[in-house]
Amino acid sequence: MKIDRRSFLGLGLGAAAGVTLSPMPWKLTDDSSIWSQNWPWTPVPNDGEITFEDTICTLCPGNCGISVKKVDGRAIKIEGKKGYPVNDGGICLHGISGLQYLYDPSRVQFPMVKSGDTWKQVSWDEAVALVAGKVKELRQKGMAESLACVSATDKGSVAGLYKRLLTSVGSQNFYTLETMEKSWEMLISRIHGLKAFASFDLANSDYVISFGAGFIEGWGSPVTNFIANSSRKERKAKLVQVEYRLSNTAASADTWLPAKPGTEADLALGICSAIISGNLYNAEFIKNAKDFEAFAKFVNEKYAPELVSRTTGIDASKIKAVASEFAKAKSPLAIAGRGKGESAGSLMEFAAVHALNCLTGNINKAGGFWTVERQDTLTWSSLEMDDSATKSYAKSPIGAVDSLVSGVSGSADAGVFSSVVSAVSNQVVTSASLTKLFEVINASEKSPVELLMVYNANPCFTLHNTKAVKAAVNKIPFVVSFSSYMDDTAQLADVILPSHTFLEMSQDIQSGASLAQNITAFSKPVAGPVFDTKHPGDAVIAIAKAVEGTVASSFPWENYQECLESIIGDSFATLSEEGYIASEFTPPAAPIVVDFSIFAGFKGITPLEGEAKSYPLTLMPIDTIRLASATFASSPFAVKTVEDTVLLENDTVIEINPETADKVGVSDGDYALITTPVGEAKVRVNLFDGIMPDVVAIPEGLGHTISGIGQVLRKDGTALTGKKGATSIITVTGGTSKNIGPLENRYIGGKGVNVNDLIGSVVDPASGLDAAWGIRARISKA
Amino acid sequence: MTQDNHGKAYKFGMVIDLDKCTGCGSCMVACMSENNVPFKEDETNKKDSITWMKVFKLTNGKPFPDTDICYMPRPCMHCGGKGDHGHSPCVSVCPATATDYGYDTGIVSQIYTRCFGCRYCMGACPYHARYFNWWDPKWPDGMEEYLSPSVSPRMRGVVEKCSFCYHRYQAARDRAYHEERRDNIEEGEYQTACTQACPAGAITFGDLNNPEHEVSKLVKPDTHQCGKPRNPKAFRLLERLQTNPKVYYISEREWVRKAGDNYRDGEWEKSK
Amino acid sequence: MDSALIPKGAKRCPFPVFATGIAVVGAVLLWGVYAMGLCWLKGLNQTNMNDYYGFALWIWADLAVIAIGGGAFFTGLLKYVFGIDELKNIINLAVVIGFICYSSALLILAIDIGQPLRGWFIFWHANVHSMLTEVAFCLSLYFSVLTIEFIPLILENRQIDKVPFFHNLSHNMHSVMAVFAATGAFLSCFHQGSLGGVAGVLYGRPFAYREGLLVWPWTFFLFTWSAAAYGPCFTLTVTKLFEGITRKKLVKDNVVHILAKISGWMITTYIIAKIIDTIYWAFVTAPDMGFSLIDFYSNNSFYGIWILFAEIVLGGIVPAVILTVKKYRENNKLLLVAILLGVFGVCLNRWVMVLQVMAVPVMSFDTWALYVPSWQEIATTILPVAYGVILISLAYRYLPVFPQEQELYDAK
Amino acid sequence: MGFSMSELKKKTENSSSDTTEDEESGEQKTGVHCCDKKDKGDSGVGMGVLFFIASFAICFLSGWLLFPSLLYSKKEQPFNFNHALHVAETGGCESCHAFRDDGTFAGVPKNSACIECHESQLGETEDEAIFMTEYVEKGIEVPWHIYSKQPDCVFFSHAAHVTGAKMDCVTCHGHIGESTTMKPYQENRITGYSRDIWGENIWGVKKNSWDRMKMDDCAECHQEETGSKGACFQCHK
Repeated sequence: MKIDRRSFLGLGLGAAAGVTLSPMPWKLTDDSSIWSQNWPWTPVPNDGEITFEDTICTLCPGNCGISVKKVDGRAIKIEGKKGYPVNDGGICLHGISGLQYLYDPSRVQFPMVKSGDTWKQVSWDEAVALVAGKVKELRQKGMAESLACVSATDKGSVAGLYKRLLTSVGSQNFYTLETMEKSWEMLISRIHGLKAFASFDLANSDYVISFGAGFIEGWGSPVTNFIANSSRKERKAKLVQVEYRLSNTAASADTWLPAKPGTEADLALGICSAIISGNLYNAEFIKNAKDFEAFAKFVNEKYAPELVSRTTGIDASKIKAVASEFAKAKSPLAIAGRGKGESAGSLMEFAAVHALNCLTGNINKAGGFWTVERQDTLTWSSLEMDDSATKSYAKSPIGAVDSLVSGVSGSADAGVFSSVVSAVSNQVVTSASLTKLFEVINASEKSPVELLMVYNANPCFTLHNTKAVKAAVNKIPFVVSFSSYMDDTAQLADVILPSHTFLEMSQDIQSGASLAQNITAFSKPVAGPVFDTKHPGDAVIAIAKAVEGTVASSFPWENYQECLESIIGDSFATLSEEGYIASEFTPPAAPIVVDFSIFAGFKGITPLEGEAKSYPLTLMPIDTIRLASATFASSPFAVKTVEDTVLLENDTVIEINPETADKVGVSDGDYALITTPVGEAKVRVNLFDGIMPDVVAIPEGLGHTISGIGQVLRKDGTALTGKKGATSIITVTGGTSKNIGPLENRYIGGKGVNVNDLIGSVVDPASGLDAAWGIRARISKA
Repeated sequence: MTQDNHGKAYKFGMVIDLDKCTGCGSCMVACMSENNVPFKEDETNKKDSITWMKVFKLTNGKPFPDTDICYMPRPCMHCGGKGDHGHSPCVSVCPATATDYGYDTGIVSQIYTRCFGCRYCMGACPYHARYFNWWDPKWPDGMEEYLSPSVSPRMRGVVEKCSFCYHRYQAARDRAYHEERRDNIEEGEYQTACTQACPAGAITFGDLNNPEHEVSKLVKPDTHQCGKPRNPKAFRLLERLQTNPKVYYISEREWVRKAGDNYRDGEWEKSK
Repeated sequence: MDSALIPKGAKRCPFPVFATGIAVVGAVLLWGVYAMGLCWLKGLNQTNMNDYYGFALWIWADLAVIAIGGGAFFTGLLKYVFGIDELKNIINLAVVIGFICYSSALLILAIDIGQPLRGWFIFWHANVHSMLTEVAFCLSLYFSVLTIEFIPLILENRQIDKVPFFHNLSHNMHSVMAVFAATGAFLSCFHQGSLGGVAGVLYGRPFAYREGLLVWPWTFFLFTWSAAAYGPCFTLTVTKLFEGITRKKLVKDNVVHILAKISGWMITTYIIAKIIDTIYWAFVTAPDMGFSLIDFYSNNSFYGIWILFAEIVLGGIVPAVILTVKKYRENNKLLLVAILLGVFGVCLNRWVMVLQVMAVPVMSFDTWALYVPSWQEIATTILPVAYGVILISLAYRYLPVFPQEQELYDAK
Repeated sequence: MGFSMSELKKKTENSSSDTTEDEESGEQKTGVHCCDKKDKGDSGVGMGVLFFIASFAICFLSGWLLFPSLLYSKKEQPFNFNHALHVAETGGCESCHAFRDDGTFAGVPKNSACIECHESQLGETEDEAIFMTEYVEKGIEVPWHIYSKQPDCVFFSHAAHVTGAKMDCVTCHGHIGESTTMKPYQENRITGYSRDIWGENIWGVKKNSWDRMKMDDCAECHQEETGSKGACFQCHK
């Protein structure tokens, strides 16, 4: 059909005129713009009734009270709980991000068993039966002691259940992570002869000397410390920060004493010396102290401010001034525990710092140092052990270490200290060290641990020398992870029994360090469960029941809830109603004993690994509150707040002084190769005037391995590709899209370098714990 | 729509104590979480990372060990503009009236669905408080469950910025209306998410027109000089540009106060 | 092949050669269209712009093409309003260039916005205080005027002209063209000016901010003036380019010299105004905001003080001198240098007023922001160039763009 | 480019004048004519006019009549709800469409509110039976299509209007309370809006205050009542 051209013109013009005079073009123009305002791929959150539910955040040991805002029962926001003694409405960025942990599609969504490089979904019954079967087998072989468990802490009923399982099976191999809390506990036991943990009444102290403790980088109970720190101005309290680098805490402090890294203990003893020689100490308090004379002589001879000034780089006059201010303060407080206090550190460093507290006598008083006796509020029914269990239980832990004594015996300086061993330190204390455990596994031909359970811990990320740790974990025939996430350790597991997140479960909580009161709290589920996960307590109870025999009868409860009610006892009603019970500390009735004999063998603190000749620099891990560096990896929100001087694209950025940069031949923004005796990494360089020359700072909390796992197969054989069956497409910088597997968290995974790849463990002879606080290193342009 | 704001209207403002701020980032995340701010896999290019509340890190530029740093949280300044008449740098340039000045609140408000993405307002804002949605906002599968219905998620191609959590003001007003108090809102009833979250208590929020409110007490704004602080320790960012922000900073440290604006050689000493 | 369409008596290259040339440029055009499609479909993440650099390469291109397209309104003004009749021999070219430049500018604006489907909000929800609103209105209106000015030229095509209706239409349009030229000049003044105002009103950006008159900052007037001054330079550049490519003389020297002379005096007056403006800004406006001149030109070599020198001396004083002095102006080589420098100068000015504005830090702790455009930005910036080349080639081939062509050819 | 203007001109000059024939055959004939009768007289303008009128009519009418019906999809409500009956029983809108304690408006009531009365079936209507068996018993909320549903970017405070400004529900929602049946819900296929927002009339013309719920309608009333349209955030989120 051929249209005549003039007709065609008529047709076109007619159509144009007809369309123009109809509402079509105008409505379409308007509608297409409205369409762009209502794009179907931009989510529209449902509205509804707003409610708030309170619970406790357990992402870190701070345990803040939180209020979860919900819309028609859907959790949408986390806020700090007003009036809660820990945080009074304040909240850290990780707590706020809690819902990102909850709804994270990269969570382990159901129990899984690894076969080759494929994870297969199994039912909870199958998973429990599998684990219980292995335990039974070990019991039958009389090898119950080869069952081990790692948990971040041994506080609370959930950790208690794991420990109980081990005990009832017949294993002492229950390990917790080595943090400053352990060091303080050991120190209190050694100096004061008490079985107690340390607490610090920062909020009421008017003069704090902190030896590298990052109060505002996440040390102790972070939000409590933020509040205490910011009220300093009104309280006219002073903070002196001893740190080689202008950390946020140092910047916030009234005085910054940039002592060379590793000389903090010297500085502490130097201040002791100045206090003693100036007769500024609390003579009344010290009067009965053991070996005080010896200690005084020792510090005056070896740690006079003038001498210390040379090692630390701090002026003697400054040392004396601080000493005098500290001693004259109403409630002075000296604190040790570097950064977030996530590593044990050198016990002698803690001792040197604590000597300051002992000299002022501000112990167990408001604004001072507190020794808080462990109050076991949980009353467990006695457990049953059959012969096999009893026999196995008699064997000492695989990672057993001797501590405390080694520091004293065989010391050349023993002469000045009393030769009579005091009542408090007359025994070799044996404890179990996780670091040691992995060392033993690596050293043995066949792993002495047959089955490892990992609950609420990520040793393959948080322990020093992760390469060795991973090798050890790989050597263990059967690893069970209870993680909610495909973290660095879960990736190496054989079975994952995914736990609820803290928002999905109830548990009892003992708030710990840096609080001046005892708080027992009760968290309750405020959401979910989003996936087919279980309460970790329920998982253990189920395993125990499946193991049968005395193990099963040691777990008489139907489920965790019943267990919790029974072991908390009378206060359960109050707890579940009020949410928490707080009680002020009460000083112990008996006067506190002080024993200075620990310094008899003092030869400085645990040295760094590596020799100065080939590694001229000191590599120090640095903490920032914006990056989680313990069990939990940072959330997308948290990573978003991280500055580009810490993480740039996928590279860790190290911090050095411009002077160091000149020496090494790198400039700002350059790629550099950092080498330590343990490993090497390619990083980028950031120049910062606030760091001491010859020190290299590297941020903690990066370098989570992105899972190298292959497919995840559902029971029906289909591959798991996200919650709704659709592979989530994430657009990344540069505009390219790529498919993200269900268990890969690319918001933190694969970004940067894990500090612990570069730092090896160094056993502290005084505590037996891993006391590495840095390592020697060199850098070159890459 | 020109009303002057010295009448009964509110003039919401914020005071941030820089000596208390620890740079912890709670305000940033509280803001993201409250306002459905999206995130990408790589957020390290800070020039295209949406952070309504951004914490700048300032240094005094001195060598070790005299170095000092200061963290400066920067929400939208909600500028009153020259003469405090509501002609904020961004509002006056928006060609589609997608952003405007609320004379009853002093808040620079915005319709995301009106914005067509010309980005002129971003060029106009000296504080970099405005952010463009270069990408479609995408949440990992299932994570969109936490999105709040109070703030509409923005689409690709539009500019967004801090709203002083205006929806919280709306919620407070809803309650006030419901309780027949009309729009009589108590100081505590309307607080922004960052103010509420800040663990250091460094942020104070309230009505600058109300002398009873903490913000007024802290900075003592001079109404005759477009709200210039009378507290000598307080300052506003880029005061000399006459943008007249409603966000004030307080610091005891002289170098910090000096960093709040530009001074030619010797000018600062003279201005003191 | 297409000889029937070619203006009578005009010599044009063989059609296959022409088609090949167009195909090559067409390929570049398609590349640009592809990039444009990407920007529309996937959004502006295809560019390397960021929150510091909200305006970038193609906005510069937008401002630059409008500036160099300024020859259209100014030549029209001179011819139709001031009655400089010689210019009728170059006005067609000026109009075609203007049409190309303005349509390109509209296209760039349509790519540049994050929500193209809502682009019409600028008219519907117009904010009269915004310079960009003024830009949009004037730009689209002036584009309509340019289309009207372009139509008679199209109608002069040999074949179309044969249709009595079109012939008469063309004739009638010519006779009322003065009205359109005047309207166009008026609109364009505001349009050029409002583009200048875009940067000048930014009182949060001390580098860009200028005090001014009534509601307009000085840049408003400087932009209009500079477009009028430098636009003819580009018209002449294109003429020279055509003459070079076709190896033919297309416009008589006296026409070129008149336009060059006018341009020269315009540049002279403009650059004086610009120098005064710069001095006032450097010594009064900026210092009031706490800035010394050197603060705007430090830190990196790209935005060094050289850029100010290049803009004022190389792109201003030098062409001004050459074009105003008869001896220099009539020296072909010097003339070429002058008009090229003129085009460079005005483009550099637009660059500075768009890109450097974004780069200079304002907060004392902020940093210089530099950016590298993505290929999509480069492609979409080249797109209008390719489109312009094609359109102007078609126009040259089929329309009597140069009325003196025949006469000059015969004289040869 | 081979096909030049001259050819075009010739064709137009020579095209057929069969204006009396119907369109289709006219076209065909034209095709034939133009090939073999190149030198016939000019009468193509008439044909052009015819085509113009025809295509104008088609486009104009389809724009007015067909387009609106294509633009909106019709959705039936899950079951019929008799507003008049419920208003008579309960006494007013507020008894079901209530405010929450925090001043937010609950909108369409949830099942939990309905079963305060409908503990068991009260009447004998089929609709109630559907409600009871399909929704209450199964514990599913009724997926009502909401005629007045505004897009996500809109913040509307019922408290400010109803409690604060003492406005009547009818002002915006019309006499829905007197209706006994639910009209079908019409959704704009492009925007996803309810047709009631734009208005029943395709031009969006309104006669009553409740005919349309576009932003301009809000702004108009605000301008009248408060002297200002209000800042963006007053109604947008």
